[in-house]
Parts: sequence; C-alpha cells; structure tokens
Amino acid sequence: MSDINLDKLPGGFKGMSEDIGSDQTTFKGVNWGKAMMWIFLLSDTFVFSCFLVAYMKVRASVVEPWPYPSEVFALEVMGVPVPLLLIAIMTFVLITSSGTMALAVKYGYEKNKKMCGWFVLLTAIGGLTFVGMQAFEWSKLIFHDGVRPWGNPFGAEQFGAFFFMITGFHGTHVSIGVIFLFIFARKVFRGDFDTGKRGYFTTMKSDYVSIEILGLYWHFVDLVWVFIFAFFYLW
Amino acid sequence: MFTGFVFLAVIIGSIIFHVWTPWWWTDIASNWSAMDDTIILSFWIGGGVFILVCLFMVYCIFRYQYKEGRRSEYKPEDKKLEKGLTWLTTIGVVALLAPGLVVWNNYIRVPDNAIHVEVMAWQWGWKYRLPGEDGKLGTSSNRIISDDNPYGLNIDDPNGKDDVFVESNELHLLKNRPVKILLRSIDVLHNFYVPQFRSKMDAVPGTITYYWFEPNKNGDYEVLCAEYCGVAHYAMRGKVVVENEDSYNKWLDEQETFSSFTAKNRNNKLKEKKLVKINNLSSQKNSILRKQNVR
Amino acid sequence: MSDELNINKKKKNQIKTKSSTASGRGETDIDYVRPAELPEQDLYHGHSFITKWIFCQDAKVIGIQYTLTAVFTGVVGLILSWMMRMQLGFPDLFPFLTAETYYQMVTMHGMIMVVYLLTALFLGGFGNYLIPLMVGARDMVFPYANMISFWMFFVAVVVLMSSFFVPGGPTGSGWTLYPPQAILEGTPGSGYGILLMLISLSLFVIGFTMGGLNYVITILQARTRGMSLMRMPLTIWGIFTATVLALLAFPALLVSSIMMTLDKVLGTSFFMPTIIKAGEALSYDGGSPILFQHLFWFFGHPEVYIVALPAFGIVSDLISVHSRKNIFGYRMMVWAIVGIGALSFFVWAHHMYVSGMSPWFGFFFATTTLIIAVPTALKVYNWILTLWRGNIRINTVMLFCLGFILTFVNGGITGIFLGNVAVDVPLSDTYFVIAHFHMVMGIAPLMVIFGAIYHWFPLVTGRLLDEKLGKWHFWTTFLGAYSIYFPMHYLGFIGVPRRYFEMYDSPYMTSAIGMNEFISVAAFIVGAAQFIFFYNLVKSLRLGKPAGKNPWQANSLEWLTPDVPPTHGNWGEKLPVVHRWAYDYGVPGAKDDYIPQTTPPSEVRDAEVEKT
Amino acid sequence: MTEAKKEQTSTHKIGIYLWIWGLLFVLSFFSYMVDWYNFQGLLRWSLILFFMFLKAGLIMAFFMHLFWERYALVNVLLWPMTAIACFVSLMMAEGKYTVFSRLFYFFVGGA
Ligand code: HEA
Ligand code: HEA
Ligand code: CUA
Ligand SMILES: [Cu+2]
Repeated sequence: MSDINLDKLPGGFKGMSEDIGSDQTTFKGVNWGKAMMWIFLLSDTFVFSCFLVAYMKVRASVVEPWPYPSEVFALEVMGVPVPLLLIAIMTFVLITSSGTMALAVKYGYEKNKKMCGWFVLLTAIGGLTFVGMQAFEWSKLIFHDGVRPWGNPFGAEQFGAFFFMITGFHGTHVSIGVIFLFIFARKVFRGDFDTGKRGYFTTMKSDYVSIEILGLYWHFVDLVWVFIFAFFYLW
Repeated sequence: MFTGFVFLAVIIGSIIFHVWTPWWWTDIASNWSAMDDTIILSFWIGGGVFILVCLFMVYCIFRYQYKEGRRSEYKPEDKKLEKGLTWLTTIGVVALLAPGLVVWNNYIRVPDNAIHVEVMAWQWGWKYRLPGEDGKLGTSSNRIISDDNPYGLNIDDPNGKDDVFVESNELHLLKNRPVKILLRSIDVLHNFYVPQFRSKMDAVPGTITYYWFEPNKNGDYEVLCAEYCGVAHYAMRGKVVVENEDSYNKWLDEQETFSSFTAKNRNNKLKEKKLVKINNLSSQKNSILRKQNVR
Repeated sequence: MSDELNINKKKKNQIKTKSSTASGRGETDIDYVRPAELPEQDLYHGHSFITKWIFCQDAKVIGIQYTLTAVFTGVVGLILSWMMRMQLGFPDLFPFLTAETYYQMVTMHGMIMVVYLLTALFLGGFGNYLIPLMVGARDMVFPYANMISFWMFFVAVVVLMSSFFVPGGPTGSGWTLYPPQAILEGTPGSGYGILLMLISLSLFVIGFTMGGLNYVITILQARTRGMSLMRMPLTIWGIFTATVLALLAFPALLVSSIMMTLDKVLGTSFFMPTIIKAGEALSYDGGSPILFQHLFWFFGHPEVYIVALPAFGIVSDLISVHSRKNIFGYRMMVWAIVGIGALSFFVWAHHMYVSGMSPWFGFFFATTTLIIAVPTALKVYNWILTLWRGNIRINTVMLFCLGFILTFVNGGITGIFLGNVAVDVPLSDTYFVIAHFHMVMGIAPLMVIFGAIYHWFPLVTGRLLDEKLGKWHFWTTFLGAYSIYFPMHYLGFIGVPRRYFEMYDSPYMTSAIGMNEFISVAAFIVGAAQFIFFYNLVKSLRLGKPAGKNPWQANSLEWLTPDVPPTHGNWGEKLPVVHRWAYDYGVPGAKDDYIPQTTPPSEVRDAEVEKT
Repeated sequence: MTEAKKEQTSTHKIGIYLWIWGLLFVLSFFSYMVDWYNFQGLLRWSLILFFMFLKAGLIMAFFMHLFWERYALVNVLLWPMTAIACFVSLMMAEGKYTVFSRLFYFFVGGA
C-alpha cells in the first residue's frame, strides 16, 4: 500500500506533528478502511456514551429505589442464588472471543489462511454463544421476573427500560458482528483474500486488512461491554 | 462605490433605528435593573465592535476596489496584529462576562426574607399556592392530584395545612418584598414570565425550579408562558398584581387554605382513602433517603 | 508556501530560509515532491443510465443529487415561513391558519432549514462535490457507501415530507422536540407526526454517518502529493471540521430520538415524569425532561456550528479569490476553525439557562460560551483584513461575502448577549433569540451558499450565471432579510415570546403590530426574490456565457482539472502535484497575480513567496 | 489500495496476545469479586472504575493495536473523550441536583 517505511519515521509526538504536517496521508501506514473503522468507532463510542450518560443521569435522579442488579441477575445454582453468575459467564465468553479475534488478526497479518479462518470461525461461535445467553437473560427477566420496559416489580421503572435498551443496542452490535464474522470466515476459507476477489456490492478487491478491520469492530463490542458491566451490573 | 454607500447606509440605518426605535423594553418593575444595565453594556461594547468592523469593511470597499493592473499586498501573516486583536477581544469578552456572572450569582441566591410562592402550571393556565402563617410550603406530589386535593399535598405534612390555595390565574404580590417563585408543572414544560420583572424560569414536571425577584412598582402585570407547551401556548396568560400591604392582606384573606378546603370536602372521604397510602409512602421515603446515603 | 515537502526536513527556520531563497536552488530540488504513498484508486464506472445518474458512485453526481434534494426541502421551508409570516403579520386574514397548523409549520420550518437544508447542502452537497477535487483525489474513498448515504438522506426526506399527509399531520412540537409535550396530546402531530420525524432524523443520522466517514477519510488519507493539511483551502477545513463535529454530535440526536420513540411507543419513562392529563395521572413516572434537553443540545449546539463552519471556510476562499489577495493569517484561521469546533462541545447548556437545570451550570457555560467569541472574532478580523489592501472585484460573489460579514457580525454579537447568562434571562425564548439565529444562521450561511453557487456554477456547468440578475438577487435578499431580522430584535426587547401564534391584546405586544406587518411584507419580497435566482440558474444552464477554464483566476485544484466540468475520476491521466498553498495571489515578482497550486517553484523563479 | 505490501506491518509474537487475554480474565474476575464481597462506598467505586479502565486500556492498546499505532491516530481517537468526560460529570451533577429537589419538595409516590 505504501512506499514509506514506517520504521524510519520518527515516533511519539514529534512523529505526530510530522505526520500531521505531511502530505497524502495523516495516519501513516493506515489503510483507508481501517481509518474509517476507527473513526466510525469513535462516533459509535459517542452513541454508547450518550446511552450511558442518560442512564446515569436518570439513575442518579430517581427517587424510587433502584433494583439491586446483583440480585436481579442472580442465578440459582443448586438452590443457592449466585449473584451475577450469568453476567460473569457472558463476560468471560466475550473476552474469550476477543482473544480468538486477536489471534485471527495476527494470522491474518501473516496471511495464514487456515489459522485465520478457524479463529474467525471460533470468534463467531463465541459471539453467538454470547447472544444466546443474552436471549436467555432477557427471557428470564421478562417471563420469570416480570420486568418490562415500562415497569418492574422491584423498583424504579427506568431499570427495565435502560436495561433492554442498552443491552439491546449492544446485542445488536454483537449480532451484526457475528453475521459479518461468518461471512468473513467463509471468505477466508474460500481464499478471497489471497486472490483479491472483488466484493459483490462494492466491487473493491478483498484483502486481509478486512480481518483486521473486523477485529477492531469486534474488540470494540467487547470494550463497550466492559463499560456496561461496570456501570449497569456493578453499580 | 454604490456598494460601499449601501453598506454604509445599512450601518447608519441600524444605528438610527436603535436610537430612535419606538420599540423598547417595558418599564422595569423589579429589582433586576442590573440585567438592563448588562444589556446596555452589551450594546455599547457589541454595538461598538459591529460599527467598527463594518465601517472598516466599507472603507476597504471604497479604497481597494478592483483596478486593472494593481497588485494586492502580499502579506500572509502579521503575528503582532493578530496577537493584539486577540487580546483586545479577550478584554472585551471579560468586560461583558464579569458583570454578567455577578448578576447571575445574585439571581440564583435567594434572600432569606423572600416569600415562597408556588406557581403551578398546567395546560393551559396557572394556579398558585402560598405558605400560610408558618411561611413554609408543604410537600406535594403530582401522583395524588385529584378533585379533593387539587395541589396533591401531603396530608401528613404539617407545613402544608395552612397553605393558601389561589385557584385562579391571578396572583397578588407585596411591593418591595422579595418573592421566591417555586415552579411546578403537572404536565409539560411551561415558563412563568412577566416582562416587567425581567426574570423567568421553566416549570418542569417532575422537579421544582425556582427564581426570585422583588417587585417594586404597584400595578397589574400580564404573565406570559414563555416555553412552548402545546397548541394554546400563546394563550396561556396570567396576571400578577403588585400592591401594598393592606390590599394584599385583604386579598389573602379571601383565599382558601388547605385545611379549610379539606374541611369543606370532608364528606368526600378524602381522609380515609388517601391517608393509608400516604403513610406507606412516607415510610418508604425514609428508607430511600437512607439508601441514598449508603450507596 | 512553496517549500518542498522534503521528508527529511529538519527545523522550521531552516525551511524559511530555504524557501525564501527558492530561486537560488537547484531545479530538481525545488520541485521535489515525495513519491506517492498511495496506489491509484479503483473506480467503479457506471455503464447504464441507472448506475450513471441514479445509483451513481461519482461524488460529483452525488453532490448534485444532495444539493437538489436539499434545495427542494429549502423551498418547502421557505413556503412554510411565508405562511407563518402571513399569520403573524396579518392574523385573521387567513382562516385556514389555525394554531395547530401554525405550530406544525414552525416546527417543520425550523427542522427543515437547519438539518435538511443547511447540513445536507453544506456537507452532502458542497462536501461531496468539492472535497475530492480540492484535495486532489479521484473520488471519495468509499464511493459505494457514499451512494448509499445519499439515498438514505433521500428516504429521510421522503419520510419527513410524508408526515404532512398522515392523520394528525406533521409534528408541531417545535424543532427542539422537547418532551413531554412533543409526544402528548395537546401538541399537534403527537401521534404519527412525531414518530415520522424521529424516524426521519434517525435515517438522516445513519445516512450522514456513511457520508461523513467518507469526507473525513478522504481528507485525511487520500490527498494528492504535496497537499499537506496546511495547504488545504479553508473550504476543506471548514467542511472537515464540521463533519467531525457531526460525527460526534449526531449520536446524541440518534440516542435521544431512540429514547423518545420508546417513550412514545412502549411507554417507557426516560423523559417522562408523572403527568396529569385531564385529571388522570398517566402511567409515566420518574423520568427527566431536562435530560432530553441536555442530549438535544449536546447535539444541537455543535449542529449550529456544523452549518456555520463550512460557511466560514467557503467564505474565506471566496473573499480571497475575489479580492485577489491571500487570506490573511491562514494558520490562525485553521486553528480558529478547529478551536471553535472543539469548544462547541462544551457550551451546549447555554440554550438551557432558564430551563431549570442546576443553576450552577450557568457560570460554567457562560464562560465557555463567551470564550468562543475569541476565535470567531479572529476569523472576522481576518476576513476584513483580507479585503484590506486587496484588489476587490465587486461582483455578485463578493457582494454575498460582504453581506455575510455584516450579518454574521450582527448575529454573532447578539449571540454574545444571549451567551452572557444574566442577559439571557430576560431575552431567552423571545423574538430576540429568533432574530439572533436567523441573522447568524438563516441569512449569513445562506449568503455564503448563494455566493458559493455563483462562484462554482461555472465549474459544475461550464457556464457563468447572469451577473445582472445576480445583483438584483443579492440586493433584495440582503436588504430584505436584514430588514426582517434587525427590527425583530426589538420585538424581543419588548418581551414578545417566540412560538406565539397570535399576540392577543397585551398592550406592549400590540404596539408591534405595525412592525409585524412590515416584517411579513419584507419576508414575502425576500422569498419571491429567490425565484430570480432559480430563474437565473435555469436560464444560465442553457444560455449562460461559457466560462472556459478557471474564469475567476483561482488557485485551488478544482479549477485545474483537464476537463471543465470535471469528469468521473477528475484528473485524467495523472493526479496533480501540489507545490504551494491555495492563496498565492499578488505575489511580488510573479508574472500573473495568481499562482495555481500546481505550479512548481521552478516556473515562477522570481516570485518572492513567503512561507506561511 | 489493492496491492498491499503487508511486510511493514510487523506482526507480534503470539505470547503478548495470550498474556493480555489472561490479564483480562483476571481483571474481570477481580471486578466480579468487588460485587461478590459487596464492597461499598468509595472503595467500591474506585475499584470498579480502576478495573474498568484497566481492562478497556488493555483491549484498546493491545487487541486493537493502539499501542503500536502512531500518535497521530491515537491522539485523534482519545481527545474527543474529554467531551464525554465533561458530559458525564455534568450529568452526574445534574442528576444529584434533580434528586435533591425531588426529595426536598416532593414526597415519595410523587416526582
Ligand atoms: C449558525 C448558527 C449559529 C451560530 C454561529 C451561533 C453563534 C452563537 N450563538 Fe447562537 N443560536 C443558534 C444558531 C447559531 N448561533 C440557534 C439556531 C439558536 C436557537 C435554537 C433554538 O432555541 O431554537 C441559537 C441560540 C443561542 C442561544 C440560546 C438563547 C436562548 O434560547 O435563550 C445562545 C446563548 O448563549 C446563543 C449564543 C451564541 C453565541 C455566543 C454564538 C457565538 O459563536 C457568536 C460569535 C461571534 C461573534 C461574537 C461575532 C464576531 C466577533 C467580533 C466582531 C469580535 C468582537 C466581539 C466581542 C468583543 C463581543 N445562541
Ligand atoms: C437556516 C435556517 C432558517 C432559515 C433560512 C429561516 C428562514 C426564515 N424564517 Fe425561520 N426559523 C428557523 C430557521 C430558519 N428560518 C428555526 C430553527 C426556527 C425555530 C423553529 C422553532 O421555534 O421550533 C425558525 C422560526 C422562525 C420564526 C418564529 C416562529 C415562532 O417562533 O413563532 C419566524 C417568524 O417570523 C421565522 C421566519 C423566517 C422567515 C421569514 C424566513 C425566510 O423567509 C427568510 C428569507 C429566505 C431566504 C433568505 C431564502 C431561503 C432559502 C431557500 C429557499 C433555499 C434556497 C436555495 C438555494 C440555497 C439554492 N422563522
Ligand atoms: Cu405554557 Cu407555554
Ligand atoms: Cu448554541
């Protein structure tokens, strides 16, 4: 992609001012698609931040008691309620999938078709598991505990509303990610990225960078979960 | 040429309009003359800048109109000039901001001797509630508003017993006595605004907002709703009467208090029905207050 | 600004000496530009009518599509403003104007003008057309997403317009859509109208994000050789910063739209506290209306700069070209744009001084708000200092620029009134605010748009617009609009609140009847004057004077394409190579009074260019 | 964008990913423990936020490769967060103000 040798460019803040002062590209050695994904994620960060800010503001200002999440989300294991058990498992699943994604990206860099493909597939399965558990959690809350967006038996109404909205929005991100992971797993195995096959819609050539870009998205989904976990479940 | 003259005319016309305008603010009837003063200050500084900048522009139009063969000056940057202008502007901004903040500081600090008045806004009208002898308003809740309890007062709150209901859109105020307006809304946003008092604030359902002023001129004033609240927003008017002690007390005596109101409605089984619920609620409130402190 | 961008350049002062003695240096070295970092872009060439003109991936076509759609919505907004003015100036004359319809018109007028006209026109229209051309790219970096972006916008407009035809009509909640009122009965269009509005806004945001990513990445990653950020025309800086603002501010709008939709449809209580309607408590409880206002203005304030910054950028270029002088203090201009952009995320609650938010916020937001005046002031100074000692062509384009400066300074200063929290208390929610933002947003950026259209029409069509009609258009629009809004401030002083369907008989308000009539008449005239403009556009499209290449003797890249109007791919065989900034006008020692960006130093050896 | 010469994008040893992976598990476990042991008050909040930011930082720095990216990109991504920080802190203040006035003027069941 580029003739410049990144290792020869100065790093740190000096490198930054030179990159910004330079022509052609500001982010040296960063592929267009990757730059776009980063900026998109920045924008998406603002979306999630706004959700969380709204949640914090409302939670800080309701006078009804806020349901106690570690009890609401407890699971019974052999008769003993374990707080946040499911959430803990979900967190671990998501982190696991993030790890496999990181490895997929690594093998993508190395153009290792087989390993890359398998790890992408693994990630997809991890994501699917997460979504499945989330579906379970939702149905438990809805059918078992009677939590609704407009009310719940435990306390402040907004609990259910924010819960469904925020995890729903996050879950949508995960689901979209899963779909793309499967598509890209297929592409990797088919060898699109080795032959540079042209995309169906965009007519652009395929490249292993796509795996890295997809990886960014997937890690971001994990990142958001870190914040949701802290602010929603632990608060 | 023509262009320059028209622009000049626009500037001069603006000044003339400003000086001779028949449309100006209403005579002030409260203590907030400081707001008027800051506006005047803003006019001097802002207007001055406007005139200077635009006159300079007009000068340039006249002086540097296109001439075949003339070269413009080539001077990409003048650090000194730019620095100077930055400082000048900063000074201007500070000169405007500082008095503004002082006035705002006064605006949000209510004097201790202010009478508390609850303004209750609804689509589309106003009602008021005054504290009784004790000078305190009782707590309330929109949830329990009903014909029996039009202000949704907490029956268990002793402060509320002697509260005075003013179930009309006309409010009387004492001259030269600060009032703290406590704004309450039962449906949507409204804003209690009397141009002559200069001050305003939104009434927000789900919370209580406030502002204060000291009326200092007797008379009748029209209340306008200054926050869009639906189709009849423009028609949501009220009336404030500022008067002296005697007539004020006379008016006050004509109003009903909460206890007389409930007494009148005793047969409406208000007590039995509501008290139970309210007792539950107030014990809940304490537990929440405790929780809030814990977590 | 004609130094070589040598990769190994060391110290700044060294460059200065090097470039000021440019003529003394060896040929190869002077014209050195570093090798291309990027391979040629893959372009998709449409073959059928549909792929060439409808689902087209060429940014120029997309830009025109955006422009036409936006102007269409603008005309709708204009007609709505006419009807509003009919009611305000001559109440009772038009019985079909009820309070309901009036509020629906106010709302649609505000929203259309701000979001669907100005935002779409500046970023979608000018952005698409100019960015690739001005930075020397063949197209946007993701043409496909760019195409989708326009069609999303188109659907958003269709959804918005369809709300005129649903039962209950469009929403009448004011363009700020404040709950609880927006979704309760008592506000017109609180059923389908508000839903369609929220859906349309969400679509707009999603569509815009796709376009916005394109603009940002194209500017950051796809510039041609020699085009450093500090050589970009200010137009690009303005559009770039505005796009970044949009990408970061629209999320708040999206989130608040989603939450309000849920409140409306599912009965959640995000923004809805306990509400008594007709003596009954609704099922809502515990929500916070002020939260919506924070979210809205966290979007809304950047939004007003989203429409202002591109105007700032474009007007800088227009002024520079038509006064044949380099823009004064280019560096400062860039920093000011970026600084205004950054600051605009810290001032949002100045729209909420009297909203009942925590009163302590007043101090913080008044301070940040007034700080913005400083970079803005610098921009104003630099515009007029660019005129100073220039060689000013007073043509239609320049007239619009001058009109912009005057109205912008006027509106900006009334903004300072409002930003100063104690002054805002009496003036908030009165016609003073209306006058402020029409001056600074309704006229000033529109002046720039008109100027820009007169300026770039020859590029797009190859023909010049008619100057005579243009001057008529300018004078009626400028003088007319000024006489609409200048007196309007004084309505605000009297205390007339905004969003009043009728003034009734308050003594101090009825004193303004005459003024209202005058304003209305002026508004009709100004609106009608736009048809001169449309006539001019249509006429000149076929009969205008052929412009030839570079009719304004401008420096920036868009005029330097091999074909005028530029074709798909913009640059023919080879991408241009840039050797200088876009403002080398009137350089001493040079033969012409302008040196295009592509001219290598060796061709203008005697020019004493300064590095800026 | 087509003929990508990927050589310069140096790949990293697999070890580093595994390390980070492990760390993330450990940190998640710790933050879970905060709830398990039911810490309260300031301690709870400092721990929650500490683990949160640490986890987020690790993911961004290593999994998303920000650590190896050039400063131009890193700074572009991180500075906008100040706006969010400002928004968050002001909204917390606002929330406190609202709850204060609600408790002061209303009694529960109201609001
Ligand atoms: C393009 C759009 C645009 C722009 C650029 C601005 C610019 C500014 N605006 Fe405006 N504003 C709006 C669009 C815009 N505004 C809209 C749409 C609304 C109403 C929304 C609604 O409620 O419906 C609004 C409302 C609004 C309010 C809320 C009023 C209210 O509802 O009570 C406030 C308050 O602070 C405000 C302030 C400012 C300030 C301080 C600036 C500053 O950026 C201005 C800076 C410019 C200058 C100051 C002029 C140049 C400077 C000099 C020549 C130097 C010398 C000056 C001094 C020393 C003072 N605006
Ligand atoms: C950019 C924004 C913009 C523009 C251009 C306008 C243009 C006009 N506006 Fe409006 N207006 C708003 C934004 C704008 N407005 C907003 C945000 C509100 C607040 C809404 C609310 O309270 O919710 C408002 C509210 C508002 C009110 C207050 C209503 C009320 O509070 O009760 C009034 C009253 O007179 C008014 C009048 C006018 C008039 C007479 C015009 C014009 O007629 C002025 C003259 C027209 C022009 C100068 C040209 C118009 C442009 C085009 C037709 C497109 C042209 C094509 C190309 C560019 C190629 N507007
Ligand atoms: Cu009540 Cu407007
Ligand atoms: Cu603003």
